[in-house]
Amino acid sequence: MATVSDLNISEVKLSEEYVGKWGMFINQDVCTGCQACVAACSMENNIPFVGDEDSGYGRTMNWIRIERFWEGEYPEVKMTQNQPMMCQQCGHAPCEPVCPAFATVHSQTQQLNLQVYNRCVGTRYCANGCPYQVRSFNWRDYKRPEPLPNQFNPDVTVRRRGVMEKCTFCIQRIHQAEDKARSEGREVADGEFTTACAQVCPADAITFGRVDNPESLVSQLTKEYQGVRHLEELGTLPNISYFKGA
Amino acid sequence: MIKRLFDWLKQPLGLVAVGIVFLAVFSAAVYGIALTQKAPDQPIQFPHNKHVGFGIQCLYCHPGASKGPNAGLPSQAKCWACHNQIARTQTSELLAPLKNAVESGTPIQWVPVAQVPDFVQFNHRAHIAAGKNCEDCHGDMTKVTVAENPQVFNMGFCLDCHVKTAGEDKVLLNKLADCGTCHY
Amino acid sequence: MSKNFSRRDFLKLAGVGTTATAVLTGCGPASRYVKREPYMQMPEYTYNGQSTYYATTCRECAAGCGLVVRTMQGRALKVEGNANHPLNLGKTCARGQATLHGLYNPNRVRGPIKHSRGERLYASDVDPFNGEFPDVAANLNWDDATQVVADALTKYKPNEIAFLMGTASDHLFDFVTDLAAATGLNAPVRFGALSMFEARATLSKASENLFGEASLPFFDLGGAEVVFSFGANFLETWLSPLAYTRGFVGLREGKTKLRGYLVQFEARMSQTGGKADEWIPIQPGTEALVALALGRLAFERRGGALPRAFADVDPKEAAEKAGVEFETLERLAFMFADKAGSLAIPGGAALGQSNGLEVAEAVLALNAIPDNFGKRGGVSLSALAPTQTEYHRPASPKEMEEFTAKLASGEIKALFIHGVNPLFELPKALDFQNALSKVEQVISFATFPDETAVAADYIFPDHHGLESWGYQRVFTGSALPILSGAQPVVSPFYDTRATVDVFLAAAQLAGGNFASATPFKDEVEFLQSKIAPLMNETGGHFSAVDAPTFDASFQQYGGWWKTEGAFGAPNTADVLNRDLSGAESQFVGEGEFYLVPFVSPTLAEAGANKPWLQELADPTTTVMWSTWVEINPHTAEELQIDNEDVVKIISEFGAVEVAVYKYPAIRPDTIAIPFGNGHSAYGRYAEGRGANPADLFSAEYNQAGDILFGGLKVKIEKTGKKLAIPRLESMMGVYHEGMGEE
Amino acid sequence: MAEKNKSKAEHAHDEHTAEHFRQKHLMLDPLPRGQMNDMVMEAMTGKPTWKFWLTVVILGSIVVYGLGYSWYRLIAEGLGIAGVNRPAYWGIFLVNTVFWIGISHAGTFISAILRVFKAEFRRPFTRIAELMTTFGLVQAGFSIFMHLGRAWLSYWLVPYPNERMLWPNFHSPLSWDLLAITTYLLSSTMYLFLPLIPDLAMARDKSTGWRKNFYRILAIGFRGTEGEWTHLRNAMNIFAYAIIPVMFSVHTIVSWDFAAATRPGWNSTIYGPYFIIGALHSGMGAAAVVLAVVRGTMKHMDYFIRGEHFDAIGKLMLIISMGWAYFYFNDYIVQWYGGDKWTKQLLHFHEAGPLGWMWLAMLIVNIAIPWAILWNQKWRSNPWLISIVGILINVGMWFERYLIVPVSLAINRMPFTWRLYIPAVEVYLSLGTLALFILFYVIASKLIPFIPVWEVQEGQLAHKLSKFGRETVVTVSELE
Repeated sequence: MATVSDLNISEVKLSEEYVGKWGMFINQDVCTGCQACVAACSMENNIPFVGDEDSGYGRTMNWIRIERFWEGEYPEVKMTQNQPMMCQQCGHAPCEPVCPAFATVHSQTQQLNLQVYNRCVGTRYCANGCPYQVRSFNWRDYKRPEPLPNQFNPDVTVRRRGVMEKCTFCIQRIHQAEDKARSEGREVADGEFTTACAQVCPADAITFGRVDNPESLVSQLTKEYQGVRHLEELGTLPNISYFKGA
Repeated sequence: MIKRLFDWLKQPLGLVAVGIVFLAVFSAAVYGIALTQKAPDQPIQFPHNKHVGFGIQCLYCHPGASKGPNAGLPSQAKCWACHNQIARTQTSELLAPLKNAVESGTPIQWVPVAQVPDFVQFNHRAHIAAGKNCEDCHGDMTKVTVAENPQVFNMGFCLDCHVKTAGEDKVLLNKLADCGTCHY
Repeated sequence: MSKNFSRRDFLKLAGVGTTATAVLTGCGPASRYVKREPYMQMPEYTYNGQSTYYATTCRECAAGCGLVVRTMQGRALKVEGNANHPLNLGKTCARGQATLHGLYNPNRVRGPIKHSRGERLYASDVDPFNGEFPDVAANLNWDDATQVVADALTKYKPNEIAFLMGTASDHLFDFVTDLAAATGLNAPVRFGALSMFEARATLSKASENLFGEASLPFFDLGGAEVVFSFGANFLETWLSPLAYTRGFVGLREGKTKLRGYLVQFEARMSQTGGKADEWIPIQPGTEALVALALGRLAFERRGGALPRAFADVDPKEAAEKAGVEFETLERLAFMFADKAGSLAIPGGAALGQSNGLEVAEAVLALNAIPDNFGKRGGVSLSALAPTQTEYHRPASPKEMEEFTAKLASGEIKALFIHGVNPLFELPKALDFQNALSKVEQVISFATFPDETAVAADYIFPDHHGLESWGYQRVFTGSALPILSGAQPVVSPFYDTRATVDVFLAAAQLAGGNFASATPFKDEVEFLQSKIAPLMNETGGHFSAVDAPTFDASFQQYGGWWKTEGAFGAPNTADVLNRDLSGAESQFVGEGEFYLVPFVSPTLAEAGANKPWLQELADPTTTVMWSTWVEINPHTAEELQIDNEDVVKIISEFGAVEVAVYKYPAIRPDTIAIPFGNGHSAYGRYAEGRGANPADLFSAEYNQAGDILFGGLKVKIEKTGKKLAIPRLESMMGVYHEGMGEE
Repeated sequence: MAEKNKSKAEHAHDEHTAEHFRQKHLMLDPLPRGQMNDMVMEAMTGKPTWKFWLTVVILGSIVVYGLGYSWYRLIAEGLGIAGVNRPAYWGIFLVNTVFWIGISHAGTFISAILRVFKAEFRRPFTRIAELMTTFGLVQAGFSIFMHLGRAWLSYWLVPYPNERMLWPNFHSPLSWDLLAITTYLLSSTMYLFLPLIPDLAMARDKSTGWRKNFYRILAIGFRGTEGEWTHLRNAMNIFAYAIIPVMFSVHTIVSWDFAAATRPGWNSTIYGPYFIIGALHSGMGAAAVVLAVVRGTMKHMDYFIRGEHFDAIGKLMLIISMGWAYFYFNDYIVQWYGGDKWTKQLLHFHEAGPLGWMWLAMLIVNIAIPWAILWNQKWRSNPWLISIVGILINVGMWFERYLIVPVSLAINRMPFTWRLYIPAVEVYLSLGTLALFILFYVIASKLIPFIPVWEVQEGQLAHKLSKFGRETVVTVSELE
């Protein structure tokens, strides 16, 4: 009989040998910062809007944000490349070991950092551990007046107050695609499905796919552009590569 | 003040009052618990046992189970396809709601009993494909009249079966007992 | 029972007990069980719990992108781009994504309403996030509503009836045009704030002057190597943002050649400017001059006789006037001359100056240097949509002024308004409010309770875009002629009715000419009659043997387009063989600051009522939920104003109060305000939020009839007030504010 | 005999010296047993004055509003009514948790470590310090539950067998926090109770009415036989030794909450001992304050608590302050020298950011003021002066935790998200815990003998003045 210890939910892989499963390549050179990914993500994943006061106070719930900085001063001022920032689905995630309730666990099957909403007690420790600052917390029960709830995605849990959440790489789409492929007796093909942000991106700046398959588009692009990973020096083994642009 | 209250409570009448209050709270609790365990009222006293007894397959009325996440409720048209050929349908009092619903074109408001919480993403198809039979979870419908749920679908129930299915296969276990298999 | 302990107390206690039990045992039966309704008749194509996808067209702006909407059990869940649609190839912008927040917006007009002008349609002064908003209930039925329309059609003479509609050239426009042609009604007028800020009139006039054909020029960024954009914010809202974004990606990622180079000439760095390799903040008003100087320098570099167009300009003087180093200008000109695939794009605030037409002509003329006209990577004319014989542009602000004057004079007795909110979108200087009050009967077909609906006598709400049938012409962005099809993806949520259906029914009631001009059973039949001719056209991406199949395929694919097409090649015989004026712009107003109004990339003209659009961070400033004024930090220091200080911006015509955002990438003599917020109605998320920069515009126009939105000089006055503007970015991390001295 | 040969003047001098010692040292100033017992009983059972009731009412209302109503709102509406945001996910609640755990360390330090090292001056105030441990830990527990987003599910952090294969994550410092705090609370309560038994028995014998019943139950039949004393002494000895590692572990684990996270400013290997010394710093300060207040407000306490005790505490405070400064600068300099980009930003932010005053104030009240005042024996023997220093040190230590938690959280590796934290409803909840802490003391002063009489008496038996040559010295005989 299997026991908890067989589950490997906190198994740690430290070395360079780590290969993820799902990953992304983000081309910052073509990202126009248009926010379509933010909107698409919110619509797909039932993310609430928080209103002017809370959003101004740093409580926006978006799972993906687009960062930009300034370099230099007028007239030599330059806007840095837009940088979409979401959960990097680290292979060795700092958020995972710190959760006392196992609400933030590593999926060995999908190689994703899961956030199990119904197990979360809201210590917010994971968010402090995350060096990418991509976790958002349900500070309140944000209201979505009728009939807005009609557009809730039934495949995604609607979170209530006191629960941490973050980008899931649209795990509902992964499951759907895998289920469909399995029912047809085949493997999921590269590009058969993608995440909401990658699907909507007008510049195709985001590419999603299998990073453990060297033939996949995302692997090819990562290789071609020599994608770099954010804060790699922390040993987080992130699964998103960026091309910072010229 | 408090002393007077205690004194009053110590006399026989007071004790009776305390007893009544205790009983009331206790029975209310029991009643509340019982309420949650009771099968809900259905618009039609639908006898599953009869339909299964006629040899109708589960998937005939709930075809979604083999195709996707939801088993689904049969459309009224499907009920009517058989029932309008049965003479009793026109006369039976028990079937009057069906007849009315079909004739007036109002949907019947069923109350599903086999439910999982919102934060569980359940997919019928995968379970059917894995060779599970309906009765493995929903019980023997030949013995059920008005729909009721034979077991509480809690995580222990699901996980028990998942772990058993995985057996010694560690890879399968990690897949079947992965939090992200059901919760996202 | 003793009298000390009454029966009522007992019941109370018991009640508390039950409640406590219900809470403790995880809620009572009421919350435990839900009701579920099965289909009456299960559609063949669906199973419970499986999604159905419908193709339709996005109505959030006039570009006409194709959508595929995921629906489940009658609810629309998610909008995606239609991957087959040649305009957007499966992509959408943020506004397209948020269209569901329009469909399920908590403040929609729920049925036909008659009300006194100005009467509110929902409770106001309520906290938009927690308050209760009782909407005004529909107080008419559709029979009465139809009668009202029929009465209006018969009561007034045909030339006393006018139609005002949105920018999009869609089936309703065709219907009304046909109706007007048959019955002598005034032809419908189309207008939208976006077309105003895009200066479409100027663009098409410039095209007419240079190429002899009034059309929207299309700029093929994807094939270019060097792109000079004079204020065109094509990555944000300009004309067809998705198509231009795709072009930008092509420019950046051209696989066979080097990464393309983008230079943006504008006073305020737009998001496009931010993505550009070089941002040249030239003096507002000198765009034409700079373009001509560049042209001359580039021509001289190439050698050969200097054409008439560039002959008169002195590049050194131009550089000085524009505030640019001559060396920079020369370097850029040489780059433009040396590269094969150079492209120059006019746009933005530069076109809304008194010399806007000259700017457009001068910049377009630059393209004669690489002679890219009609070629890949060059300037072409937008392909005409199917069923269209010539480009029909929306009304220019100048024409709107004439239209407004007609209303104000009482010449028009009945006005039908659909798909546009002139009280918000038209600059206040045109005084549409007053004009509207002179019209005897105003009927709005608004889906949302916008300002114009509030000021109307009747509101006969049309369906939301996702609930309605239709088609829309794609006017630019793709080489293929596209007629984008729309169909309802969900059944109407409220008691709304398609405006075409209302007119069809009213026309029957009105009888006479009206009835005979509209021989259609309903909107769908009208649509079918309109698209029927396409069936016989060759080159469509699908073919059908009979009309029903064709109609079904039209809906299924989300429209009809040709598999092959080409942009129109402009007639460029004498582009350079003419005098081009490099005159600087005359600015209206006495103030010391140039005003650059720009359309908010996330909100645009009609996004303010969609909460997730409000909460999207503006790409350049990351501000959410409000309006701000961008001021150069040095200027702000000189004026002793700081972030979030409310200042009063005063123009010749009006004034607005907005909070300050110290924006590092704007000329010190320029300020910028986004257009998008500042509604006085339009639902809980829009109302009372921010300010509208169009309130500052004067009713003065450039030669093409576009209002001088980029040609104003304004004053800044401190008010002493503070207003927090929510922003996503960190002031500490991005601007080092409050981090102490290094 | 030498005694006889003493001159009168010499004798008078000896008397004078003895008197001087008696005044100064409680241990050399014995009173009859019965009288001393009566003094303690009177201090406890005396009829409460209106001032007492007023204090109770004021504190009670703060508790009801702060801990009752505000906490209810926090649970009902969510953490949105608090000031936490991204990236300052942790706010004052965690500051308070660390603060109260810190306070609780003084009790154990005084009663266990000083007991083990046989520091005699501890005797009259071990009880008061022990109470601080228990009461402080209760506040810490409250604070940590307030901080949870879904406090009603906090039982999930407890390991209990279930059919779902669900366990708390033992990798997480927070899981260990919970275990450590629970262990510490239980053992410190036990350790509070054991030395209390003889005093409870004394109180039982000296009281009537409900008090008699109350103490009878609590005294669990202690009669003072030799066997009982032996067992009690053994038990106390075991606990005294056993609780010291528990004490060290608790704050070390609390420090891991921070040290284990990959954040600039948090990820420091020295946090364990640094937190412990910080805890002692604030704890000793708090002990001085409580002692001064008890001495000033309760009857007969000026007999039991004297300048010598403040003097001793003052010395400890001075040493601990030096230790704290050592650890602080050790941590600081290594972080600064490390030169990590983000850590440097953070250190700069601490100093020059909007809360730079807090950083400066922390250094002044934690280091400068104790060093300036506590070196002087006369000054540190003054109860009021030392309690002011104690309050200041506590404010400083609270600032220190505030700088570590929300202020350090404001700066991270994603500058796009940096944001300040502005406390909101947490202020009320914090005041609620503070009021509850004081209220516990106020109520306990009427229920529990604050002075361990038997320990004092035992000490007095063991002390005597002896003369070696011309020098009069205090000698302590080994009792146990």
